Amino acid sequence: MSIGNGQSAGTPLATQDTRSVTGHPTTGSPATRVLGIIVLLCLPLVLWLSFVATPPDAVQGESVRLLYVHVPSVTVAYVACFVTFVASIMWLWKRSEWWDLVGSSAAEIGSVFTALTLVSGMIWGQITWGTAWEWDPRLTSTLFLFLLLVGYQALRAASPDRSSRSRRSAVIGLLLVPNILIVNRSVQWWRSLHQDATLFRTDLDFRIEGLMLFTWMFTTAVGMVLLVWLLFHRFRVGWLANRVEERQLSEAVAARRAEATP
Amino acid sequence: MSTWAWVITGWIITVVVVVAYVGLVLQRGRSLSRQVPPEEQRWM
Amino acid sequence: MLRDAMLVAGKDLRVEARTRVGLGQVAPFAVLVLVLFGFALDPDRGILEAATPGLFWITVLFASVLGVQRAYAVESGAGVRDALRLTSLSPGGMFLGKALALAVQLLAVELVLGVGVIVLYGADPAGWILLVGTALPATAGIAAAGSLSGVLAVGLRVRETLLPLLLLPVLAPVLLAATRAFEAALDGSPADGWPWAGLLALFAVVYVGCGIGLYGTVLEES
Amino acid sequence: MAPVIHLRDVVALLGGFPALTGVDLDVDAAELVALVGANGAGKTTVLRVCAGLVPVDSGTASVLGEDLTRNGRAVRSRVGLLGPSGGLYDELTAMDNLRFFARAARVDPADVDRAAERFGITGRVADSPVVRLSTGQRRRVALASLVARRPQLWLLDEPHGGLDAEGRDLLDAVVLSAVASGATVVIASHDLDRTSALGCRHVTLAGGSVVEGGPDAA
Repeated sequence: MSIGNGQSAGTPLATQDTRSVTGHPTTGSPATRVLGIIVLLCLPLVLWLSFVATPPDAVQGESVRLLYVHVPSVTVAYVACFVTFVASIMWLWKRSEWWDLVGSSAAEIGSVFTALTLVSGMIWGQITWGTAWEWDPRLTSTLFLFLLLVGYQALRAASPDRSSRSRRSAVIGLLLVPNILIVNRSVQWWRSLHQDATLFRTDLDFRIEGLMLFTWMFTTAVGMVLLVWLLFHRFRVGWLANRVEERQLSEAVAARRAEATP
Repeated sequence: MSTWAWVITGWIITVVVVVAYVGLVLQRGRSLSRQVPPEEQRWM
Repeated sequence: MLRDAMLVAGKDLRVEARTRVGLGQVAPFAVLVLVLFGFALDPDRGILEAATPGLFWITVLFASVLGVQRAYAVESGAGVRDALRLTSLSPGGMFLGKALALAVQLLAVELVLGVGVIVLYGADPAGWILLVGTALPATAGIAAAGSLSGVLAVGLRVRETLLPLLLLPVLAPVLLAATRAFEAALDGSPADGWPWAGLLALFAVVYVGCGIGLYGTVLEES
Repeated sequence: MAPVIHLRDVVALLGGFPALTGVDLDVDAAELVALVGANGAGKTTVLRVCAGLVPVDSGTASVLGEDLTRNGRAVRSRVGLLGPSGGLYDELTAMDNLRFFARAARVDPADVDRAAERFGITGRVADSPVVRLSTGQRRRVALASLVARRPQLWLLDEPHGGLDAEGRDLLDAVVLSAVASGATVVIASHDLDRTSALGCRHVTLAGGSVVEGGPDAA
């Protein structure tokens, strides 16, 4: 079976990591190790910025510190979903294993971060609005995005073979973005018809001061590095799973053949 | 619950889930790597 | 493609005419749901009246899940899918045909439900132009999204449980828009409702387009 | 002339099960071939691969000059497959089924009526829902549908099963006249006497590959 351009995830650095070959094989490579180390080194800095260096916000007080984890989660979730969307289109065009794996890897990561987005968003709402759930366009469309991502995974898990798995999931992957746009638009319209729309329009209306802005950008950047790192590893997990599946199938073919020819 | 408690809860949930997911992915990668010969792991 | 669509829709409707599963089971189920809502939301408290548009469309959504399942169960007989694939029907035409037949059946269910809410909930069908102008694009959108989700679940062992999970998140905006438009119609302020009908039309166009373009991908599988 | 069916080392996996484990098969135009072998040897899957219904996982396969791995759709509209179950809508009548599939395959309605008459699908049988017909009657409906389409390649899976003596003779006559008019026929069968009487070339399958009568032996 053709693996398309499957190697491009690691080719630039496909070299002599003898330790991995002889010792414990992993999905790590020099490239991912660099990314992983960057994330680990930045973590203390993220915590320091979020909890110590930045002042409490004038309007929101301490609750702004939750946004330093919420905003990166949102960004990672939506970027991952966008990757799935693009990969689904590319799969429908190229029909390569590579794009199928990119799409499914990003969808799984996306569903984890979408769930985290919802949780931190609800906690923030609890502090700010006094209720965990507001029918806010962003929150609501994120919830439906999450449900659709769950459906995506369920569809993949239920498909009997690789061909139907990639075909069917590419269709759902393609629907992710239109669905989110339509849900978002409709909820926005719906809420703007109510008089209380301004109530939660004000919530982000606070002064973004230099250090706070920097903290946001920094934590988001760390989140993106984490996303790339996760994508590499998850892609390789999927790629290995396909190889294992192929191996089992060719063993089954050989076994059946051996039975037939005396 | 106080604001601080909520903030800390949110952070802890996020960090724990991310760490757990990262661990899961790495673990899956390790167990699958053992079943595939190194020459097929092109990132090596 | 249109010829194929008419052929497939005609065949599906002929199956329905002979078996009457839609009229004999799906429509009664929908009425049953209306009655159960009536029990749950005491009709004397005025909640039912306020909630009528939402309950109507939720019931349509439930019925549409059953309708989609039925539409593909017809083809689950041994060898029928092979026989269909061996014809020269265009995938886009097959999709349109399936969606068309489903839309016709859903409209019939909506008609029954409409009578149901007038009789049971005492709804006053004022602003019927907007009601029809909402129901048509909403039904087209539900039928298109339903046919596409339905084919995604075809042949899987878990199709009955997977279908609602795939279909209902996609239909959420339809529920919202159709409910708001119906509210506007029943309140006697149709001007508020037409933008929602426009959104429903957009939804229908998007999903009819996706369906025509993507149906073949799932059907091919070789 | 290029063979109508040309399979080399074809592997087909059905939901993870290796149904075909490397099939080599050549069938020429206007040839009459019988696939024989035990249950589960892969006869049905070979027919379905040739019809473009089962994807080829490895190997090369071309049917009627089309590469199956690339253009299965082109093949599908040119072959006729008679499956063990007939592939009919249970709820529709025999005639409804015939008309629907004929129109879907762009066949002249007059041909359908003629084929229906030839296979005795008239009167009560024609207007009964398929679910109420016997196995043999259903087989006749499916055969009529196939004959009306006049495919270039006939793929028949246990075609004699369920038919009465008259039906079997009718089937044989139809097959022979199809071959005489240049069509190619592949039959999967356990009825060696009948396929020999028809004058089929026999190809034996076992364990998902050809063990006798393949291109090397010929």
